[in-house]
Amino acid sequence: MKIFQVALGILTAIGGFVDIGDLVTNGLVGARYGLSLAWATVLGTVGICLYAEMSGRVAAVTGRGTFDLVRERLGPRAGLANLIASFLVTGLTLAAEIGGVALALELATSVNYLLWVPLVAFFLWLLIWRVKFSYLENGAGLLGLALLAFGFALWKLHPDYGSLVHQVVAPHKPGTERLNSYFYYAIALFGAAMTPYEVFFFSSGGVEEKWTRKDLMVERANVLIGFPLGAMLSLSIAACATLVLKPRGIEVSTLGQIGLPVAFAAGKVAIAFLILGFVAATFGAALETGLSCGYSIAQYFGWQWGKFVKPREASRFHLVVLLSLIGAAGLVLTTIDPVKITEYSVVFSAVALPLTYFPILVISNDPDYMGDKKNGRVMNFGATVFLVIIVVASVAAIPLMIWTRAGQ
Amino acid sequence: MTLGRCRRLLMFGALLAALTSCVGNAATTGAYSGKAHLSAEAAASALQTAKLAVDSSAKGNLFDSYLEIVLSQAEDDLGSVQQQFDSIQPPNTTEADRIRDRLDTLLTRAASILADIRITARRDQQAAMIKTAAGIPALADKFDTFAEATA
Amino acid sequence: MRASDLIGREVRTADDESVGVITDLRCVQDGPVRGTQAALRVDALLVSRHHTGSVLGYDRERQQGPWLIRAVVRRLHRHMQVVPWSDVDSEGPPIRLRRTG
Amino acid sequence: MSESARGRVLDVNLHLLDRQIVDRDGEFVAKVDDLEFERGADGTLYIAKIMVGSRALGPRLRGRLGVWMRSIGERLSTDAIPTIDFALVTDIGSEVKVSATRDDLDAAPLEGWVRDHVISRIPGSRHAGE
Repeated sequence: MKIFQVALGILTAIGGFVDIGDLVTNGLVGARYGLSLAWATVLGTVGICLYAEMSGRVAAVTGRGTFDLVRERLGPRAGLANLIASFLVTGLTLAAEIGGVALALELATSVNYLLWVPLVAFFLWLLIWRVKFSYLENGAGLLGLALLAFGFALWKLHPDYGSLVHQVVAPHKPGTERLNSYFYYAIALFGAAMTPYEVFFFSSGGVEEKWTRKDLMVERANVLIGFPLGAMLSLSIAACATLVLKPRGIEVSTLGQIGLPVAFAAGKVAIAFLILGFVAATFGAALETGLSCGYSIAQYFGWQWGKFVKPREASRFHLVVLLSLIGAAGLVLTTIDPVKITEYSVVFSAVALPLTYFPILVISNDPDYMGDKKNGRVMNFGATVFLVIIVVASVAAIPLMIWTRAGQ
Repeated sequence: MTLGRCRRLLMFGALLAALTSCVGNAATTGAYSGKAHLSAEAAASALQTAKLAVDSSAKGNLFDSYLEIVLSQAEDDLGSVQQQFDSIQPPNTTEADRIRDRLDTLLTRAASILADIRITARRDQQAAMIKTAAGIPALADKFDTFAEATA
Repeated sequence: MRASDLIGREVRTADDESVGVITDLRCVQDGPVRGTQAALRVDALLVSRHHTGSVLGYDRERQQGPWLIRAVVRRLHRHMQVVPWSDVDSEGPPIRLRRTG
Repeated sequence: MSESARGRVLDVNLHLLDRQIVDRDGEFVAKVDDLEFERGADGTLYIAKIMVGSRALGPRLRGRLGVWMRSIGERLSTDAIPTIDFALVTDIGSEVKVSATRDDLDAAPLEGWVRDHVISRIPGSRHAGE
């Protein structure tokens, strides 16, 4: 039973790792830079492992969600500024995910994506309203495994693996590209791998599922095995784009283009899986971001939150979730291209990251809270190195955005 | 964060949007040629996308709905490239006029090919679609040559 | 009197020299019993030059990593003092102490 | 937090303010938005009440955002600021536990309003997820 639980958690973490941000950024960067930026995805994955391990441990030991603790450690004023920034980024990501589901459904049905948006938003709300937390999480994660179609396509392309690995381990900026754009996309990939909502969701999910100290092993296995395997999936998206799109000079601007290598190499069945994977991954992430909008506000103000109680027991939480879904769907319905929303949301994720990373790092060291489960020396060394990286990426992101005109 | 700071943040956001958008005037022939270069690359990308989709479909590897969406998005991409390029005011030099004429011709041909492919695809005339798409590599090469000349 | 009235309030000595601002109130649970427990009595004021980072807890006497953050916050709060409540002459604002600088 | 010879020692800002208040049944009530002191005969201050809600939080935010939050709170309710008697506190740890239930405390009138006027009107609000 324990093995089953661990396996399920790992599979969920793999399928749940990829969202619209990873799909778009990896496809776009792979088509333009090959695998020469894969190091940024690897770096972001190590970062999200550290970050999720800390916040999962904090959730299991204290039973408190991320924003509950952010306010305690930063005070109400900085905590509120933090809440506003994180909420806006999460809301933007929610809009991108809803748009992603709609775009994937458009590819499957050729019905315009804008017609899908209200339906998707309603269905999201219905699931959040009615379905048990663990079913939501596991269902979306498992279906998201259909994205393994990218791995299958990569295998069918019979690439020269040596040369791909060489591109990853000895990164080399393509000669025609400018260095500032190269680093701009490095930050985008980093932000796509290390999205703040993943951690709000992960830690709040730990509280929802009533983790205790005993669950720490399971939590660690989920993170330390599941996330790196999920990152392999991200890299296979970039590799497919590198092999098929880059030689043809295709600049990625749509979700359809990102799936073309799979069609080209692996055929109709793989494409069917791929579209299922697109829908599941973005829908799952939309559930997570929608809930995270509610979690963050409710936790800051101390309201009852969570799906472990009846909706009427957590009325303000459910109202925030409902309004966030309406707002995000509204943003997509303005016909702003969801792929563009995604490109900005991953960069703003990188900007907002230190705001929640820092308090979690402090709390996971707090002897009053954590007792013997506080960070060890090795953990703290790694976490401090990442604190510096995250701050540098955050500070550099917006100047680079202006300088490169968002990567042009 | 005070309200004043919120307002400043909004203004900053608007400024950011303005700074990262791309249309504008090209004051020199060099700048104009640079924009033409980017437009040519984007147009070649749209053509190659259509070609890749048609090739996949010809192998029986792609659903019709997926094909149609990719084709119409490629056509939209090309349309916006064309529209953006046309909206740039070229500097008053013969070199700039030459660049403009050349790229306009290429863009018009690309638009017509993509429209033909879309039409044949929607009519399920697969043979005609494949035949039209066979013209893409030659045209894409012309865009590439143009892009290299304006780099 | 609310906690928020005191926290952030300036503290000055009897001869009007600034000591800093109150960053925290130290309480001891030895008051009269309320409900099931003894009441918390304000025993001392933690006074520092500024407020930044105090609530992170690194300025208190305890081992808390990581080293980098601890070093920065300790440096910010290197002038922190614990002023016993019995030293307070008037509550102001600003709070006036009985002692001189 | 530590023990001294005289009793447990804790710092208000570090250990008490902004912590989650949890009721007898484990439901979340509110945050410790502020504390009210009571003055003993000799001028000593004792913690008497926990203050909750946006009108208690507003003044702690300072600046215009604080004023804004406070005035929203004042629009929504003209009653006294909700408080919880500190005598009800049974434990102070990563959360502040109180011996009453959320409904008895009536510390969050807005929660009740949203429940009665919005959430309860949507079918299925009385069922936990299935």
